[in-house]
Amino acid sequence: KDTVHIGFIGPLTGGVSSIGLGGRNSADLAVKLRNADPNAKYTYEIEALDDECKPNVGVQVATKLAANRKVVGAIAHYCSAVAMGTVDVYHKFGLPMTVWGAVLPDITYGNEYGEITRVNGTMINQNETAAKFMLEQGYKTWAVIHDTTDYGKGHNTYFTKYLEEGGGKILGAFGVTSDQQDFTAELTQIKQLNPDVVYFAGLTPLGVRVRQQMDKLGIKAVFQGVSGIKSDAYFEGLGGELAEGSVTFLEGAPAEKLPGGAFFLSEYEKAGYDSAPEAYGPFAFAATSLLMDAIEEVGPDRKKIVAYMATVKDHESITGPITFDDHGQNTVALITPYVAQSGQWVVWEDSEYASGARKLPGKQ
Amino acid sequence: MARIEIRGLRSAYDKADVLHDISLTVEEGRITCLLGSNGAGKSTLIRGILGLTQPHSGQILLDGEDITRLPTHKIISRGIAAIPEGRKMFPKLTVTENLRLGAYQVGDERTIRARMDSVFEAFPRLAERRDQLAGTMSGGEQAMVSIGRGLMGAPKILLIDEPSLGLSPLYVKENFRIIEGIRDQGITVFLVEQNVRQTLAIADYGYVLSGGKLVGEGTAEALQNDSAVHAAYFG
Amino acid sequence: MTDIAIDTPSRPKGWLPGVLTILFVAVYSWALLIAEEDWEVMGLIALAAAVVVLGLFTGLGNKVKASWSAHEKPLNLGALIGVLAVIFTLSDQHFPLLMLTTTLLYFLASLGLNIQFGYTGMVNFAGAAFFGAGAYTAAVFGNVEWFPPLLTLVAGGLVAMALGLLLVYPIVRTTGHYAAVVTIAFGVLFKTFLEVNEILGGPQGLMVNSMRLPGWDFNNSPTLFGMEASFYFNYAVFAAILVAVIFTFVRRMERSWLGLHMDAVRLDETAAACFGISIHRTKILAFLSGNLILGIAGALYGMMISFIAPTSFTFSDSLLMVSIVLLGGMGSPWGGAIAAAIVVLLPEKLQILQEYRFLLFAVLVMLVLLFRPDGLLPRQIRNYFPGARNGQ
Amino acid sequence: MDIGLLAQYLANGIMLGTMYALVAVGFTLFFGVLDVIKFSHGDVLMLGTFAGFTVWLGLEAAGISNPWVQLVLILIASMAFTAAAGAAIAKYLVLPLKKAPPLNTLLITLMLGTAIREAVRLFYPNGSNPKAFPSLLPDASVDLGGFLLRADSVILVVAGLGLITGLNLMLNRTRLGLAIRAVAQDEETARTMGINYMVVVLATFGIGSGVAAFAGIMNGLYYNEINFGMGLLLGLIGFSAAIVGGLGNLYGAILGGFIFAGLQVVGSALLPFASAYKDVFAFAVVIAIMAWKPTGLIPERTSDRV
Amino acid sequence: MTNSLLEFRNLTKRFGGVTALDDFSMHLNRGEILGLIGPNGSGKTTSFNLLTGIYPASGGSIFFDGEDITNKSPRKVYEAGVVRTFQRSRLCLPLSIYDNIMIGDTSRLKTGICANLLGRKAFRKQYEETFEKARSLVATFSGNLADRMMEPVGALPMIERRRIEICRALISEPRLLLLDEPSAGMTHDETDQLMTDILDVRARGEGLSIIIVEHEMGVIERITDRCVVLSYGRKIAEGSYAEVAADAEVQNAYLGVD
Ligand SMILES: Nc1ncnc2c1ncn2[C@@H]1O[C@H](COP(=O)(O)OP(=O)(O)OP(=O)(O)O)[C@@H](O)[C@H]1O
Ligand SMILES: Nc1ncnc2c1ncn2[C@@H]1O[C@H](COP(=O)(O)OP(=O)(O)OP(=O)(O)O)[C@@H](O)[C@H]1O
Ligand SMILES: [Mg+2]
Ligand SMILES: [Mg+2]
Repeated sequence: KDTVHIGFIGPLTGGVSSIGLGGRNSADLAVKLRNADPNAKYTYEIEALDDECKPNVGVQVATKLAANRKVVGAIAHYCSAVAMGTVDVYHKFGLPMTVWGAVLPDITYGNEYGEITRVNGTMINQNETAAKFMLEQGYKTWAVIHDTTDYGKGHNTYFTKYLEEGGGKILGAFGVTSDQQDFTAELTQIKQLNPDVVYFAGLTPLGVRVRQQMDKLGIKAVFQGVSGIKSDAYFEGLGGELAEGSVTFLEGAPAEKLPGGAFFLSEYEKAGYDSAPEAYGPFAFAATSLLMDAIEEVGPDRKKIVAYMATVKDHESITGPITFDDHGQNTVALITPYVAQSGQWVVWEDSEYASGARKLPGKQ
Repeated sequence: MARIEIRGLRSAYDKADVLHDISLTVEEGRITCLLGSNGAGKSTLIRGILGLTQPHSGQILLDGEDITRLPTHKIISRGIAAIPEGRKMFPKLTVTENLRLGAYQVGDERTIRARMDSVFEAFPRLAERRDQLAGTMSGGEQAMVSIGRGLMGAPKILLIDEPSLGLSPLYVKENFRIIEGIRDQGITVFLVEQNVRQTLAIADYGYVLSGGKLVGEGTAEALQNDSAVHAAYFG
Repeated sequence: MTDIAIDTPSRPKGWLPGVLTILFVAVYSWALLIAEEDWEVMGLIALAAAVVVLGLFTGLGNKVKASWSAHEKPLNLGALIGVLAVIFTLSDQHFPLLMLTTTLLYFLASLGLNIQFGYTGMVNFAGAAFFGAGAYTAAVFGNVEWFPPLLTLVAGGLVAMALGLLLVYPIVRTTGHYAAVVTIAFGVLFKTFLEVNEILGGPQGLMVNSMRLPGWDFNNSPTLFGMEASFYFNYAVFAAILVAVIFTFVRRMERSWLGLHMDAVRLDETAAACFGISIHRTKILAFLSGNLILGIAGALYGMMISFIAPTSFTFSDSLLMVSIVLLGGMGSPWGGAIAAAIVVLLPEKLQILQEYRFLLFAVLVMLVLLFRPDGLLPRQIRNYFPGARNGQ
Repeated sequence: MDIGLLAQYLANGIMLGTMYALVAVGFTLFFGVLDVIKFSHGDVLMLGTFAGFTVWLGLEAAGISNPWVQLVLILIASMAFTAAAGAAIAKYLVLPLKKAPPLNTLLITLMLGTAIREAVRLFYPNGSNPKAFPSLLPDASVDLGGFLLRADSVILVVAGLGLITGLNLMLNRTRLGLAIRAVAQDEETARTMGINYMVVVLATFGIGSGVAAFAGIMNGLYYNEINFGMGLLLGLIGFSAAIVGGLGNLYGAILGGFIFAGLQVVGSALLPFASAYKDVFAFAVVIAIMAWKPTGLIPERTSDRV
Repeated sequence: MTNSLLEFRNLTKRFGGVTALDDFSMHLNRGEILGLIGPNGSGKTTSFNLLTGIYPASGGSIFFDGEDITNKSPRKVYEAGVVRTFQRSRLCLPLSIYDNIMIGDTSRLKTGICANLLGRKAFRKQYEETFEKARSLVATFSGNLADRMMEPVGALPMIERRRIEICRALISEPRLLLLDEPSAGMTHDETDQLMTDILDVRARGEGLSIIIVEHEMGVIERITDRCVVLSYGRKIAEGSYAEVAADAEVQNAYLGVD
């Protein structure tokens, strides 16, 4: 068997490294499983690189991968600003790249590059569903805390848009830096505004702090997060009690509910990685598998893979079927609401909240 | 009786040899002086005794015990005190605090007070300025602080390196009187001075250092009459 | 004619050690840049360590130093040729060229910082901010049709300088740690401002147009001897020449009365003032010219990397730049070159260690500092015209 | 704005200010004794907090669950651990570089900070994720008209300020304090006075680092959340606070800490819909203060003379 | 044009509660060597500091060559032709001897940016000129240092540093030289030699005036034309050395009666 090289890029060091490591492990797992498969035509080797969640470093490592002729495809980026910076590089070098975590719409929609595809949804899809869902629950007023990175700001923009279209009201929005410790000043004001829901757009570490300090100030509103807090770390940081009743949304079907997903989780467990797959691990796994499927199909040739990607339709994956639109965006925009129940994220429909056994704050 | 005995001391900074094979003794209850031109290595010798510069070879004995490689604070605790060259102050501490540090190894507050009073008696200037930061004192005032601080430790042996540098003639005289007084209390003094005439007037015994080598020694009178010393220092 | 040259050996010191050093460094960097396999990288790092130890203990290092100071001009030129030679041999290798150019530009930035705190003693913890200011300027002006890109580079420098002007008042008044806080505050402020503010792309950043010289877009790949070279080749050559030019100027500044004034201000402001040196003029000159260089370096970097965002110019990036200066040895431009290579290339070459690479990098730098507390190449005493007879 | 809200802001500010001040104190001490910037301070703080957290896990596992016992043990363990770490840093990293340019100390401690941070992230079980720090203080609170005064905040503030005051007394009234200040100014002369130089330096670094651990635990108790990156920003702010307050004495650290906290609170209170600008605002004010008072608000008495 | 080059009029300086100079008036004639003596802490250094603009005066004024230079910046004072040495040596230790001396000559060095960065030919010319000048000045004071112009000052013994400091002050051919205890730490011979050298340099140029602060009475006696005695910031005597030395108050406060 020939050996085929593929690349993985994500934040392996720094503040969001847990997600990056989860993604890398998942991609690695996909490769391992494939190599163990006797039917596979090639042996795969993965080269994982660290973009530190910084665009300039991202461009560097993307160039490294793309310039390496041995590498035929890549699964890359969790941080949107980095992906925005690197798409040109992939295009220039003709390297097919599938995004596994970054959610900014412009990454696929801001260009016409055939090389760029994305398996996870964008923040547009996520927030559209989120706004609709929460309005359906009967909430009227929101206060927003978002971090000032592209992630938080982007989420805020789309959420506000859809919420206001749906008739919800935003009482106040607060931008915070992604390394901020203390939110009491913001939360004191929010307490004054007395919203039904606090919408938080940012990642787990920050979300844990905000949720924690809400409690300290006696704010009883529902805590609604974005995909960034859908992690086990959320519970580790908060303990089950405080986390209880937080809501969040994640693109894709719940892994544990799909046959492939359950398989993934158990295999991940078996492989003994020392960090969890986190929310986007399944996407990294799916993207890697997709890339390998493409290679199996058309051979290790960049151009052919790019062409193949344009035709992907209802491709089976552990996150549900993948169909790329003409921008390479996965259109099966399945968004799943989750609620924190007894120390874990539970799909809304399956939760006691949906059944009425438990109640979100502010509901009779 | 010899309090300090130095045997075959060699010292160097980086690569440059400064002291070559120095042997001398400082006798109990006397003023022993060390004369020598600039850069002869006098201060280096003092620093060697204090353990601030590690010698290459040789031995320093204090009351017959080897102290060559002891850390400085241990040497001080054996009853040595020093008035270092160049009025080394703690510039951001007040005069009182500087004096207190002279008695750092003394715990008793009353003793410290009493000693401080006697220092203030010797240098009324310092009493006037007890809360001034030492760093803002005039050059000569700083010299007074330095001397006073040396006295605070009530040592058995006092090493003094050019104490009258920058002092007015009046205080230079006063200073020598004080040193004599120290000796008369039974304290052993090892004195480095530039002011040869006045030094030899109060010293009991002296050594002459030149280019890192001992070139002469003798009683103060003998040195005073020594033509070589005379030629070199009296001009 | 006087009899100065008593203890100067009449026989000129040989140029050979210098030339050999250039050759070695060139070959070494070529090898390091293209090394990919783990064992290659590790071997090369070990080799470097061995050479350094050898150089220190056998006096080889001193020979090189002596040779260099005796023939500085030709050897400096030789070094430039060496760099260009490496660039040519790598002409179709995108990634090595990118890394090489990045190193060159960080080196350039360290030259700016060197003027500020190596010579004048004004710490600047906002290096990345001024570097970023240059890059953002390039992004803005690069999109203006009629604006000549070469001028964009200059504009980057000028804008960084102008931003420095904002700080001049507090900077000139404060010293030491106090001045450090002014720049730290500015660095944090700069990044946060870019992030919360949408005018310059907000947190998502901005595209930067490529560098263009009349008739030549740097994004095109040049053809060399019938082979298509990487488009980074353009940037590498341009950066090498830019570095050479600015290096010359920084050297000249050091070896002029201006440099002397800077040293005097750093070492003793009071004495300097008593001898008619204007403390303010000297400090302002140093701060602004340092920022000018930082800005120029940043502008070219932005154009090369073609996409910038606030997260690339954070406080920790500033610290990285400060590290280059300190690791190299304060006020020592060549030290900065070596340190830039270490700081830029080492983390990259350690990619094989993945998440452990920063840990290892930090430990390596600590070890280097413990063994070379003054930096890798401590600054030499000023010699206005090296090799000139008066100088010795 | 009603009184309750105002009081809430005030309480927040005081809490935050105390925390910053505790970090700043460490910086002031290190400047004081060796005139160095120890950039790893924030990360040492984080290390201390994680040590405390680990002890807590151990106590839980051992079945010791009285919160006061836990608290005391955690504090003792983490402060001792951090003090030892601080002394080790002084001995092996700071002192060897004493003769080098002072900024090189900054670089080596900076790198140490990175190393500590990365090591915790990589080697502490699940270290890259935030941890839930237990709340061990009584969670009673009084509602004073829309303003929640919490017992734990009061305890923390009092303890923190008490610690700083105690340190200041130590520094200005005791022999050790005198020795610390003497060592700072002239190592050699200090030794000539019979001061055990090494012991004093190590003690100072130990104390400063121990205080950092205290601040870290306080941070943990208050926010009930700790993470490997927590020291980074705290260190930066602590450093700035120490300088803005002035290195004259430890009260400068308190002043600086409170100014910083005040700026942040005021920033987000006055700029409600642009609260993202509060850091821009805070740091701009810092620059302005430095322009106005170039040696900090409580300057050292200068001893320079010509 | 009067004969007085420098004049202090009722100069006063207070540091908090300390009055370092108290209504101090004196003058210095052109070409004169004036000894400024007095007990420790009597305000001698302080008067230098006020004159050179390091501290602002609390009261009174200073006239130099008929011009009021009270509270002018150190730079202005230097440009007027006043230079000094410091009681505690203040050289830039890592810099070479030549560099240190050149710091004293800033008024004549071309410090324009273009001149320094672009006009290297002209710069070299100036460099070579000044090098020769500095070298010969150093040679006057210390023959063996003249061949070590490019060595760092930090490696030199104290006494050599003092000499370099005086060279730094003299290189700009000033009109008034302020010496603050130049002989401290030197032996008799060395002090004597230093004074001879200073007088030598003075004799070469025209009319250098000197104020010298010194506790070594031999020096004062030998070289000064006139002395002013300070005590507690006030002038207590003035006149030739023989006159002031005979003054009872001076003996009491300063010289000490045997
Ligand atoms: N820290 C040092 N590093 C290198 N050389 C030194 C150092 N200190 C002193 N020296 C050199 O050692 C020699 C002896 O110096 P030392 O200070 O002992 O002389 P000294 O006799 O005390 O002179 P002085 O009368 O000037 O005080 C001198 O040549 C001096 O330059
Ligand atoms: N910056 C300052 N702050 C406070 N007091 C000062 C300051 N500078 C000088 N003084 C005080 O003013 C007085 C005069 O000091 P000055 O240095 O002028 O004395 P001096 O005549 O030069 O004495 P010496 O011969 O000892 O050098 C001294 O008592 C000194 O303590
Ligand atoms: Mg000496
Ligand atoms: Mg004086």
